[in-house]
Amino acid sequence: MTRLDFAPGSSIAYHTGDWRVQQPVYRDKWPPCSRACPCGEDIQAWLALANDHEWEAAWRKLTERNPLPAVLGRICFHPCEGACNRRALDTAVNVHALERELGDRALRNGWRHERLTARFTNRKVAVIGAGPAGLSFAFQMARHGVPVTLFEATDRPGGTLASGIPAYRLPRDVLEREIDAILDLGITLQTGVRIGTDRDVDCLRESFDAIFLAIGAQRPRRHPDGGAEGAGILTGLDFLHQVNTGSPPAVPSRVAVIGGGNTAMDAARCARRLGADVTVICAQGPHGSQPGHPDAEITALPEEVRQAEAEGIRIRYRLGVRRVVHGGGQPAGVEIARVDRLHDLEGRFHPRLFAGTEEFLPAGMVIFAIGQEVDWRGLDTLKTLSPPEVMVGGDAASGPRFAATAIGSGFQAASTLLARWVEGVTTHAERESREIPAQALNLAYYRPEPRQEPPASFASPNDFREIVPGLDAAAVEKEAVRCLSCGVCFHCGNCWNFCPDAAILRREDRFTVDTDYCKGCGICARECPCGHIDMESLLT
Amino acid sequence: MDTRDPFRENVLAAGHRACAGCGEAMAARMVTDLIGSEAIYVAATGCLQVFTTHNAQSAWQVPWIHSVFANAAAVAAGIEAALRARGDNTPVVVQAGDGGTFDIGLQCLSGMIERGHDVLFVCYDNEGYMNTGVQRSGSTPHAVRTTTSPPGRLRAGKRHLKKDVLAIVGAHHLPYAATATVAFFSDLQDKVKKALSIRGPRFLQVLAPCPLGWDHAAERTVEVARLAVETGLFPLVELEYGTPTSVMHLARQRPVEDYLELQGRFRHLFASDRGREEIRHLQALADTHVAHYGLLDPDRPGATEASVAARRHAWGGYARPRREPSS
Amino acid sequence: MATALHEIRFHGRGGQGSVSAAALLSVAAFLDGYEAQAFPRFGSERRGAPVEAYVRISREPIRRHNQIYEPDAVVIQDPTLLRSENVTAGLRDGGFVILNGEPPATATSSSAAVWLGIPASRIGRACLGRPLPNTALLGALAAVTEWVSMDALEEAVTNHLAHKGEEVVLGNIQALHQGREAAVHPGPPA
Amino acid sequence: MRQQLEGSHAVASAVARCRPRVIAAYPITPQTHIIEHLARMIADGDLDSEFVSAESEFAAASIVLGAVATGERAFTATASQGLLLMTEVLFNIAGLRLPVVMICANRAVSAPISIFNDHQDSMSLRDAGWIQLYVESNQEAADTVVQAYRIAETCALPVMVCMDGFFLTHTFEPVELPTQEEVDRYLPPLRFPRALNPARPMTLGGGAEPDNYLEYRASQHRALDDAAETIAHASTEYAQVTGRDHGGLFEAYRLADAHTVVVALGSVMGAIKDSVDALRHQGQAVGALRLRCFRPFPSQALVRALAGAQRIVVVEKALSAGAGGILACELRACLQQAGSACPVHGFVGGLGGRDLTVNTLTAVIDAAAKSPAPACRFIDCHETGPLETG
Repeated sequence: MTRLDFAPGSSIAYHTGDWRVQQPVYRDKWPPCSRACPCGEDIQAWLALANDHEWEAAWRKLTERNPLPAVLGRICFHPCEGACNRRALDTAVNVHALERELGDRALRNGWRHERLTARFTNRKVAVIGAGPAGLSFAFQMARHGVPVTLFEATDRPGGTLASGIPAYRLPRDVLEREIDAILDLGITLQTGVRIGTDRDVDCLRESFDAIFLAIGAQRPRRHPDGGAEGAGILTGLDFLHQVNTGSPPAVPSRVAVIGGGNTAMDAARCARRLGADVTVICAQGPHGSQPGHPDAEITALPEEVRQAEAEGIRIRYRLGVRRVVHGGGQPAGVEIARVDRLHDLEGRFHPRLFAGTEEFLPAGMVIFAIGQEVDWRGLDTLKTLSPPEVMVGGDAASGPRFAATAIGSGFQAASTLLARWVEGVTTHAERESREIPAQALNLAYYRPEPRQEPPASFASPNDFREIVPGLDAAAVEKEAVRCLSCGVCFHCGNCWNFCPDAAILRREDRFTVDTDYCKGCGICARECPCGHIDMESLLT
Repeated sequence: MDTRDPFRENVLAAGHRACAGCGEAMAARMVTDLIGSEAIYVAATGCLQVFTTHNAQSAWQVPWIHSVFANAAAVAAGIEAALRARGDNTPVVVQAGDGGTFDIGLQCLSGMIERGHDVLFVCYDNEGYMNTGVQRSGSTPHAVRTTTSPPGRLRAGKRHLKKDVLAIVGAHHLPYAATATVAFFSDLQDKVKKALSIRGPRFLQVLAPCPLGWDHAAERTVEVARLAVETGLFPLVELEYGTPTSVMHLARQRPVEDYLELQGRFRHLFASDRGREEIRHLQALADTHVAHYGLLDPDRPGATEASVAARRHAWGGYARPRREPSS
Repeated sequence: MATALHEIRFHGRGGQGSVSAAALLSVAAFLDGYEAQAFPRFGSERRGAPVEAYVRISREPIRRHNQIYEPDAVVIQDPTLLRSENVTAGLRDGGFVILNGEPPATATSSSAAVWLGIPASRIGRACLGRPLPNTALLGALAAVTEWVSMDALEEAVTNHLAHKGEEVVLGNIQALHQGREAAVHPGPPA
Repeated sequence: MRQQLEGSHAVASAVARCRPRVIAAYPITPQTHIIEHLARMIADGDLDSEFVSAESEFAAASIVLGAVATGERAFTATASQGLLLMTEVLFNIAGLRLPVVMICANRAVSAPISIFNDHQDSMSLRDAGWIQLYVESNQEAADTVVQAYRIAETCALPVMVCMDGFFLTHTFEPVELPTQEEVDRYLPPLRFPRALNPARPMTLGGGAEPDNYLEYRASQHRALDDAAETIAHASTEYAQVTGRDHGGLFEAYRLADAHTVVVALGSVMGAIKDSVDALRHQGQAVGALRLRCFRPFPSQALVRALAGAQRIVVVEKALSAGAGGILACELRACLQQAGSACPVHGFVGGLGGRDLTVNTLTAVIDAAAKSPAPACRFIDCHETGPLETG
């Protein structure tokens, strides 16, 4: 030590990490889209793969939770978008359009699901009902090597997806091909078998280690007016079933549809396509009319309502039906009146009408779409059994909900069973407990970009061709980029760029904190766009 | 040697003793890793020199020399002359603080530029003498509280204005002079790359917030620098031969309060009528910059977008492997 | 005590070439085989201000670097200096005064020195285009004292002024000779 | 080949033959002629070097600092205020152990401002950590500057060659310049292993702490002490190449049997030698010692050389105001340390260009033999100065 020259980089011997009272931790979060998704899709993850043009991997990631993306991408009510943090910057990511795109890509390219194991378990399961819940459950079990037999009462799988959703929203072949892909995992499907009537429940219990009951809510609710029966008076489900199975009823020139849900909208739009002049009577108010009281607004999706109106359907709000007015064995119309209140004193949906506000709405056909119930006939014994022997899922468990809810419920039931049967499967991922609200993001690092929408929907009231096109390739790429990747590192490198202390190191596939040198300034966490980095105090 | 990171040279290695959240350390790491290790670095006395060479330990992994406070530009001129004498094109880079640039080092800087030395002079501007405990410098903005411009019964912080050193440098009609800041990394990256592509004297003024002297939370260093730009108080511009050729356009101008309220050095301004008057003065100064450089005019020739958009898989800005030194 | 053989003091004004003349004289003496030393009376070089320069010529190495207080000759480049400067201060008895212009009558009659006046400015103007008296005065000094040879002066001028171009060298050599002529044959120059 | 050359021209030519690659300077009288000659050589293509016209002496020193730190030989020159303006950098160059060579054309220091010669400028920098060599003649100046590079580059220490302004810089004298071949034989190309080089990164000029600063300074002191031997050796080897020897650490003149010894620095020694000869002629046992190397201060060699003296007369051109002559002080200290009781007469003179004539010097030396030793007396000082009369 005789001269003022120091060896290069010799400061490395001094560990400034000792200065630290807090330290950054890289930690994945569970974004609000996934939190809102009834299927529990890891939306951020599959969008990230799509962003990287890893289309097939994105599809595989998506289908870990939802084996019907082409279907759900079309019909889901996408609560993910309502929760999307991007709304704090501009508008939500168009998740459903991208989900549909991945599903369609899989169909176009013939991608097949893969089993996670080559071995089969000794245990077998039976699934009653091949609707979305049953398919979802069967898919998860089959992927893990559990032999599955799927019993379906009708002559084809799909449940409400097949019988309740019109083709202009969900083309038949899309549904059939996605179901075929699920069945290809080796699932045995027995159609036309109604358990409880066609086959004995006890025999089923002997043959299978567990039974998943996913029979849906297939029994339409009836209007309290006993006269609402007879020729020219249908339930929405029946009407849609006839339309969707290729034998639509003849419709008169005027049709009244009673109800404000998606089934009502579907029925109205089908009737319109069959040539009728359609009026919808909805007990609730229109979208946006009752801020803070979503129960008091029409439950059909806003775009469904918009499209229906665009197709020439009249929607009349806050009105209820007193009775059907008959004439010559056919309905002549309905007597309607203004709604006083929607719910009874127990909080059940039971509109009360103002006396003296009655009017007559002429209609040659009246379609009631005012809700569905579970049909437990012949299955009562199973109802009394408990998991794991018997589990109930889908609308059968929750009452009528959404396809996505059903798929999520199938997944949850499968997870519960698999956690018992298959090593390494857990029902709970820690990441899913970590929220990432918009305030945890640094929005300065995102540029406002317009949401990509498909070209204007063409509302054709005359046929059943699909009316909403998918996004084109360029729009898909632009839209995928809009994902903020809430809570999940996307390797922008801000932490690495900004660290004043060379305490963030880049590795081949990630960044790491070198605690020997980190002084705990917190810049990495603050400048992380997506809130992936947490600062943890070391003071106890 | 600091060889921990295979993707970054870490010209300025770990183990240096800057304060947590130091904007100058951040700026220097950015600039030097963009320039790389194939260069000779000259330091003026100042925080950067002190915290990087301490107790016989150096954080520099490049040939680096510090002489005295005022002479960095002249030492660099001598190095460049020696390199030129033997036909060696190794880049020469000066790193100085605002004291070593605006004040005590201005004469040597002027001489270096006037003689046309092929040197890149980088000023890390933290707007004060922070190394000696936060005294005002020629770079300290108007109305700032420092230990030598304390607010009191008669005064509201620094009485004078921030020296426009870019204009002074630009008056030498040098090939390239620019302002940048740690907050706008890609802009800084572009400017360093551009500076490296030009021969002759070049000048880069990099705004580098000082959590100690500016009295802001350590984690807000980047945010404060970003706001300095977005309020118009620190325009990001490029001069070529003294003429502005590009400015970073602002989508909208933030009010100066957004910037001031994050920093203790301006806190006294919010506590009195006199202070609020000075806030209006600072707003007027910002507005003058905006008008002078046309910061709100997207159609101004040479307008560049003020974006810090984070790109997926960008992996930061330095994917340059470190070169092993010989023996 | 080693003393110099000859000590010469030049008086002039800034810009008249006194320092150059002293340097040329020292170079010429050196070329003639002497040890020689020349230096100005140190000061800033302001045009028009009185200046002095000194030359020592010796057969022994010259060690001292003092100014010259008792010269054997003085060379006066500008007659106006006679009004303000004591240009003959310390001049040894029998010493030489080489003057640009006409010596004052009082000086020549009362002095123990040998006075010689030549129209050096006029020679300078004729030979160099400018009224520079210095080389003409050197020619006169060489002629009167015979301390240095004309050949050596010519060579000194040639080497010392080479960087100013051939024209300047030739003009100064011409001036040297005309100065010498003026000393040997007083009267108007040819 | 001897030539009649101005001193500035002679040293500039010698510097050029050392092949410096970078020359940086700022004009100041009486140094200016040196760099003017170098600039002209470069302009004429006679010297391949980068000439940097610095904006101040402070910058000039910094520029040569940078050049040498890059591993290239460099040169600068200055005087007086310029040297003082360099002060900070000169300490720094020494601390960095850079082999820089400069010429100080010695000149008085303001105020009052004076362009004329004394040694106050370089003597004020005696603590800067530079080797200081004072020369008597232009011949010695030209020879010493070549030795300076050899010494600097051997010891990794900077060398300041001090030559009297005007008395040497502006004086035409016969000088035999070392030939290029001789210089090349004597002075190998610069090899500076700590040079700034991306292939071997090194940090120069970092900070020190209380637990190691002292060691840096102590090692610097030892290096200067040890340099004395290199300086002597450099002089001997130079003599072997060129046949000219100006003494290593000092030059003795008629010293062997001298009772009275005059000690001085620089060009005034010429007149002192004439005075010594005059006094010897009168039968007095007088000699002289010209200290060539003032830093490092060669205490042991001086004690040995002055062992036979009965009195010492120091004539110096610098002053530590409030303490007296600097050289006299240091000489007294080193003699006392060696147990010598020899009285040291301290004379300060020649400040601001005042001519120290042979007669004056002879009188001073003569008087010293007959009176007790003054600590500090001014030579030829009028009783009332301008301030007293005002």
